[in-house]
Amino acid sequence: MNEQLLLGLLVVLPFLGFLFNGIRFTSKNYKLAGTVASTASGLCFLISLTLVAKLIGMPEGERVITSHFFDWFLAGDFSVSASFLLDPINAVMILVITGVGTLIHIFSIGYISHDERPSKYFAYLNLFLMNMLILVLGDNLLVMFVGWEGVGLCSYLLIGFWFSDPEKAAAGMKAFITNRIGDAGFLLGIFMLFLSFGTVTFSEIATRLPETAEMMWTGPITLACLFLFIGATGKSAQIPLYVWLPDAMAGPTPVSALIHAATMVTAGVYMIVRMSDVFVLAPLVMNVIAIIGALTALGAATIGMTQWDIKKILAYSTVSQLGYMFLAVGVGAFIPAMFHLMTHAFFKALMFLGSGSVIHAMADEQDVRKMGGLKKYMPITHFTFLLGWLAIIGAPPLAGFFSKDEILWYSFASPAGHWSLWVAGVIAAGCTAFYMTRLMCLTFWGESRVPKEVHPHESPVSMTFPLIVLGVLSVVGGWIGIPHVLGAIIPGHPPNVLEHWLEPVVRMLKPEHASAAVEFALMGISLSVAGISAYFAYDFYLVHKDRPTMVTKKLGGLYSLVSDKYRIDEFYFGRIINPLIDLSKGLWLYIDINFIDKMTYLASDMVKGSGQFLRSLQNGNLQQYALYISLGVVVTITYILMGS
Amino acid sequence: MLGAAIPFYILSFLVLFFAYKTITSPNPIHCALHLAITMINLAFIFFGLNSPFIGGVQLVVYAGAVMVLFVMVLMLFDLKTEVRAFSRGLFSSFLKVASSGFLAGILIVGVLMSTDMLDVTSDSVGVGVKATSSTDIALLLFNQYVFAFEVLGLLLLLVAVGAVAVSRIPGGTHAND
Amino acid sequence: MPMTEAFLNVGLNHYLILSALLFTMGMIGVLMRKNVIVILMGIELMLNAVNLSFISFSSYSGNLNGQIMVFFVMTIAAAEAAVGLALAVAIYKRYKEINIRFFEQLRG
Amino acid sequence: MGVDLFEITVNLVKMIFIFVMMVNAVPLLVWVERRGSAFIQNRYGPNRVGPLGLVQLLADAVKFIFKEEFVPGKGHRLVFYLAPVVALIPGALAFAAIPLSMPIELGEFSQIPLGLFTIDLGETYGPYRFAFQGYEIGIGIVFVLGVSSLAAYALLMAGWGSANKYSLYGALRASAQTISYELALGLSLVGILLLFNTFNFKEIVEIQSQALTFSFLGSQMTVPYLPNWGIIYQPVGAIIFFAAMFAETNRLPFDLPEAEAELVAGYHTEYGGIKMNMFYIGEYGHMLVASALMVTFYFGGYTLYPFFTPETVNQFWSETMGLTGNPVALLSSLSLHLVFMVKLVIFLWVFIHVRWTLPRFRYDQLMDLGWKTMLPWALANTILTAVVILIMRAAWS
Amino acid sequence: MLLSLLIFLPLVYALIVMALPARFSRPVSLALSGLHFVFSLVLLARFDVTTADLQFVEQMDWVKSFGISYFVGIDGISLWLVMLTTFLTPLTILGSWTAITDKVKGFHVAMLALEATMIGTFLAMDAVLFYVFFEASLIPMYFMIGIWGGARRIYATVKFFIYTMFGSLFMLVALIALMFMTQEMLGGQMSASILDFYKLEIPFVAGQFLNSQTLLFFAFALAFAIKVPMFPFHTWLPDAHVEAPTPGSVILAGVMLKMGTYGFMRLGLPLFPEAVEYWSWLFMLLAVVGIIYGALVAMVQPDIKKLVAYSSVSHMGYVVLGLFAFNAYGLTGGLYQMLNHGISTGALFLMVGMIYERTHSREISQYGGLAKAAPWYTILFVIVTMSSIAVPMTNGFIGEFLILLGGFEANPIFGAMAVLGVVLGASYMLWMVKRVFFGGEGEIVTKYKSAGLDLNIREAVVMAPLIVLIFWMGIFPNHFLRGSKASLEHLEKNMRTYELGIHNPSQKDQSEKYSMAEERGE
Repeated sequence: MNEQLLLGLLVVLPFLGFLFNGIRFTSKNYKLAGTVASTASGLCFLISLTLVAKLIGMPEGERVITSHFFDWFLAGDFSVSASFLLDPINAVMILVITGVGTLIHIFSIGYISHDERPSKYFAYLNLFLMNMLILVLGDNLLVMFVGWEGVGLCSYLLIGFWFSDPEKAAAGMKAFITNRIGDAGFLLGIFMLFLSFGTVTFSEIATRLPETAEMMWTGPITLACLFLFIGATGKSAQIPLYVWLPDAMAGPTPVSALIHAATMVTAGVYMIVRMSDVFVLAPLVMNVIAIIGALTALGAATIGMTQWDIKKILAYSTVSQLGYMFLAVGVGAFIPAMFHLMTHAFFKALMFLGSGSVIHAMADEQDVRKMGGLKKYMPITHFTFLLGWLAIIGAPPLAGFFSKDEILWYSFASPAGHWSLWVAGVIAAGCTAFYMTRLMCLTFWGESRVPKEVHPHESPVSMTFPLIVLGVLSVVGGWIGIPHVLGAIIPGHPPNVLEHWLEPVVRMLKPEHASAAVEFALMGISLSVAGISAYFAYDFYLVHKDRPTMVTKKLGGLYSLVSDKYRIDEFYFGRIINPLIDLSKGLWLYIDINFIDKMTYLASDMVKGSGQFLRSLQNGNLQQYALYISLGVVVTITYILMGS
Repeated sequence: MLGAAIPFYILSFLVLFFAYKTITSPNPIHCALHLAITMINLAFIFFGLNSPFIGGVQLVVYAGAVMVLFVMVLMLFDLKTEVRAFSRGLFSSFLKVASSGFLAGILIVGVLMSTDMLDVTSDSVGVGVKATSSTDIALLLFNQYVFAFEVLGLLLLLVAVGAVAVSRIPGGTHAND
Repeated sequence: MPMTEAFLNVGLNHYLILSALLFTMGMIGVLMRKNVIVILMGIELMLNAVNLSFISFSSYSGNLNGQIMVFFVMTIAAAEAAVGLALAVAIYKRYKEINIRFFEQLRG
Repeated sequence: MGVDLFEITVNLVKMIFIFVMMVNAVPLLVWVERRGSAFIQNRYGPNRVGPLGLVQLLADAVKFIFKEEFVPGKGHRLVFYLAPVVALIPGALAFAAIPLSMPIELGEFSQIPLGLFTIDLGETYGPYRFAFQGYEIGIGIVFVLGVSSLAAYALLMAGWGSANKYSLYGALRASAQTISYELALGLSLVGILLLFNTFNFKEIVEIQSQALTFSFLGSQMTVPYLPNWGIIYQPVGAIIFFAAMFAETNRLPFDLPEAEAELVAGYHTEYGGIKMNMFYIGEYGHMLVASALMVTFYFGGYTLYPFFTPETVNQFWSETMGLTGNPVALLSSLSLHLVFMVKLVIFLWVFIHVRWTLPRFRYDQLMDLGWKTMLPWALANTILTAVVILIMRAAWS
Repeated sequence: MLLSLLIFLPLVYALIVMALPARFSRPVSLALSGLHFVFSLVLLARFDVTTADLQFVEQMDWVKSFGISYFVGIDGISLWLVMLTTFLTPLTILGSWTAITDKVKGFHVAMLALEATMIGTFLAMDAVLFYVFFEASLIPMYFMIGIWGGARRIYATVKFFIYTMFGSLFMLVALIALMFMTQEMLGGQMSASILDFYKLEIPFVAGQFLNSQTLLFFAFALAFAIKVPMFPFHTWLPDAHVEAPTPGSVILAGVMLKMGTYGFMRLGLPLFPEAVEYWSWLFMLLAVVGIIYGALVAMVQPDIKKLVAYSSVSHMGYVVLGLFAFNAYGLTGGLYQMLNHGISTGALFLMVGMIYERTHSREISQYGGLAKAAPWYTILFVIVTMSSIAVPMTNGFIGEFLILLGGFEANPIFGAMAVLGVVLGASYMLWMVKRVFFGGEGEIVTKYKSAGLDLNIREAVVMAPLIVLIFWMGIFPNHFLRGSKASLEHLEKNMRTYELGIHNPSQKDQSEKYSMAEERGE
């Protein structure tokens, strides 16, 4: 089949699914809706596989499929075409998106079965899929931006899916607006790039890059990258715009898994990787990205340690992991970033789905303090969750181990890296191990704290099947990117397939003097840190249960600060949003009503006043009129006599 | 010379005196009567200016009709002698008198100054005492000024209708018609 | 004796000055009096003063147009008096007085 | 006034004479009226004082003069007193403007022959031309109309000055009536003015002193045995004029202002004595004026073609009687004056006769008659006259 | 004849409606205005997109001694505005089917007369004719607000009228001044033709306010700025919108505001190039202030309609920003945003009107949870909201993107500040959506829920074309942009020496025209 049709179908199929479910959105036939949506998604996955297979079949270095659909819009010399581009970078992405997406679609069938409007839900999911594919497939920044905003829109719709709850609706709104801030940055980035390069198409930017880079002061590029990065912070929940993601957990859990863990939030990473050629020309921005990534990883991880809501913990974990990815791109490790993106998609989707399964079983209870001992009620969930746990804390040889370790290594060794970044990463990894173990202990292990009226049960097959698939992927997903040092010592010398795949298209900053010994040492340190903190968590929450409170008391203010999420939300509300609203009210009351309108009234009053004055002349007193006439006559005659 | 001067001065004096009385008499009826006398005297001045037709018309129209109307209306109103005949306001009164006086002064000065500019003979030429003068007036009126004359006729008709309409307000004498 | 001659030789100027004085009197009447009807009389006085000038000009320049003008003025004066008195009657019916200030009530 | 003392004296005397004549006509007229009314009503009338009661009038005059002077309490003294005086003026002025006979054309003379003896004047006077009237005014008609329109003042002043509602009503009625009928009066005269083409009484009379002459489609028609009187051309105008004159004089059937049944005596109510008498004089003066105007406009004035015209009378005195010079002028004039007086007396009698034979109008009938009957008729008459004259004269030129 | 028919046929329709009994007013005026839209499609089909010249020109003397003529023509700038007018009118008439129950006949007559004057404004190529139509359009709108408006309608309508009139008078003065200038240029014969105005070289001194070009420019700019409305002159708009009946709001926001920006494009920019260049910072500043200010104030409005009205201030700020950026992007975006705003804000007003018709309330605080009671309504509303906040694939995005790009190129600072408006725009619209549609049931929703708050068929029919256009214009903007491309490029490239030629497309080859087939397919 021809590629254009396939690429088109990638978008059209979810759109058809969306239309089908969207038009009958009031239907409660979740099975039909789910089947259609999952079929669309599954077909997409198959198409993606076909396309990737085609890509593999191409000679190395020329692996690119482009497809031009129509000219989108032209104005002056600005022209954008609606066209897609498939190359190794987004090949990974579309596989992840359609693959994980399909699994989540299937999972959702069971999950959403009790809801009022399952059709609507699946419609949104398909719409999201479509937009996500547009995002990753777009061959220029604007098409990408279409998907970029489109996924934001879907995220808004899905977070606010249970809109009757004002908080959930507010969470959706918050997500959209926060994303909008990022999008504004993204737009500015596009402008800067367009004004610098005269085009917004990736390939043309790449071709013009060398000349432009030589000719020009890199200021605009730096600025452009900075703006693009702002866009990325919005979409990918980095400091300072991460605040929407924890709130986004208000949406259905599969949505959290798909959008807020596996796919959408990684769009920022994808974008930076896609633009890596440009970004490497702006080392300053790279440093900023790395620092922001490290801070985010660390900060979110610490918050994660103090949360009690199962989804919130996972959400902060997601933020933290995204921080890792940004740390990676910040130090120029684009391929590890993509690698981590992929593995993270697997295990985080798994954990979210697992938590969804738990929540489903617990009748929508999300507080881990009311769980515990679920292991015996839901063994499959527990087992798959366990795999996810191991993967995320970086237990070898699961997926997370390879990707995370490679990031840490690059952050230490890359020319853009620094040891402090590595330290932050390691501490974050420790925290990750701690809160994830804590989550396992509180949820699945130990004695049950489940309320009497709740009867936890294992989820149906449609839900456990994706869990199992993802569990397997969490285990094996990392094996396509085994680092060279490890590959060298492992039997069979598995190659770093991913790096090999991406290398022709991604320019990575290689460590200048890589030393295997150092790398092993660092790996050991991070592993042991993770292991120790995992043990601590186990000790705290299963063995000595009084210790957490003790530690909490000791930490005091620091603890409450962290458990209050560093009071960032409060800061935003108290210092930015509320003053803005007050300002707006002030503007309305004082500028609009009391100033501009008053000015117009003043003008009219002046007219009125002069009218009043003239009216007092014209007071109906005829004799006064006669006096005016006589005065006029006198003056006129005098003037004439004087003049003659 | 003297024969022309004496009647003029007598009539002038009468005119001015009764004009003065007209504007100062506190009783409106007296005002009206004084005005009537002024008019009659003026009519005689007109006769003296060889304009007997206009003089007669002055008698018929002004003295005989308009002033009778005034007097009638005044008598209908049964007005008493006014306590305050003049409008209030010291400053405006001053202005009024001053402007009037100034105007009179200017007019007189203007008249005296412009004596030489007027293309008139020093003596009354006399358009004609003869009855032909009224014929001449008629010819002028019905030839050169016929349009104005017709318009005036129309105006009078309108005024007649208007005056009746204005005075027939509700509560008037014909309210029950 | 230029002075006496000026007085004895009654000419156009004398009539004009008489007219000016008469006009002024009428004007003072219009300006100062309260009573509407007296004000109307003042107007009549002014009109008469104007008539007098017309007549004297007409007479001294041998031009009949002045008399025609006077004729028109008289007609209009009659009309004006009729309307003015009708208004005065209306005002009187309403207020039992014909102060000029009541004409303020005529404004819309 | 005149070029020398003689002329001035004569003119002044003439004016006074005419005024006195008018004043003295009043007692006579009153007597006639009383006797006439008595005759009509089949009774005697005044018959005790003097022959035929003629001296009654003198007695009345004495009584009037010696009656108590009386001013109503709230009356306006000045106005009250002025009113009767003013009442005299219009009549007197108007009557004085009407030619009572043809002018007396005197040649140069230095002595006055008085039959038996002659007054030698010592210097030569003349020539003079004395109009047989108080004064001669070129546009007599306008003047008379103007002056007689002033009559309303007297009524108003009397009515208002009396501070009596009957008086006021009477005065208002009178002045309204006067003004209303003045329109018809003036309009009815337009026909005459159009016909005779002049404002001048003398010229009007002179035209009327010929045979009936008119042009019709270009040809001049003369009817030798008919006088060229206005009544022949303007019968409708004459009737309207006469009726309007009745109204102007406030006599029956138009005496609403003094309708004794309704208003006591109208504006006379508060008057008595000599003041009342002055009103009478004014009223009869008006009658005189009305009759004189009637005679002048419609009945040939002081001429009576074909018997008494200036030519025939002159001829009679100079040729038949053989006189020459000034006496001819004097006697011709006086004889024509007699003609005038006869005509005048006839009309005065008509006035009196009407008064005692017709009933009074109601006020609305009066107004209807004035505005809805006489005015349209007068208007129609005017228009018709104008059209006819236009047609006739158009053929001329 | 085509353009004259386009202008004056609505008046004929109005006469027809006037002649028929009131019960026929609605269907007849709907049918006739629909017919008129079809008729305007004929114009579109015959329009030649390849040239920037005026087409379908008609010219005849009106007041010869002053050089005033009846001169109409169309080019790429006015094309879409005319189409927008003819498109919105039948929709508004259908939309007001049940909203207007009082004086139905008069309303439809006013509506059709309004259509005529608006089309006339966009087509007039004679300055005096333009002014006449520009002002005449106030009259039906004045009645529309004054008769069928809300409680404070008299205040609002007077404010609206006086504000606009005030500005226009300055324009009139400037216009007369220009006419005198043409007299000098053409050697005695005055001309009010805009084409002759273009040929004028009006003296300009940089840095001074008191020179003829600057003064004339500001006189025109004041008139248009009030009409748009730009920031300090905007306060009539919320009042007018709040008090206007739904169809009045739709037409006011949808078309009438564009008269101001159209005026800038037709007269303001090409006539006074130096002044525009010199003073563009001021207008961009005001535009940016308007964008942000409008958005901020919209955020705190308690009344939905007022919110939408303030959002209009913000959106029209974008248009002005685009125009004064004066590059191809800005101009294209400005023109496009005019259409977008017409459609999306028009749709918003229609929808607000629909719910108001049911609940008689526009207080945001009384709503809540409407999404459950009126799901279809909610969906359409959210789609329109997305268009309004410029989500890609809706029309709003194309316009705003181009404007921001143009603005950014012309002045990065203002461009960047204007981008802030994108965020604020999303904030106020979504906050409103959240408060009205989501959350718990508001009192008014509970009260009227049983009566059925969702759309009926008629309203769905009204909204359908708008929704279709929102996506059509968002996904295939070239179908629309190519109609005005030549004109806009001509305007941008020849700013200093802007002139318009005239040519009659009927002599041209048929294939070069804007054919319907092309529009559908491409």
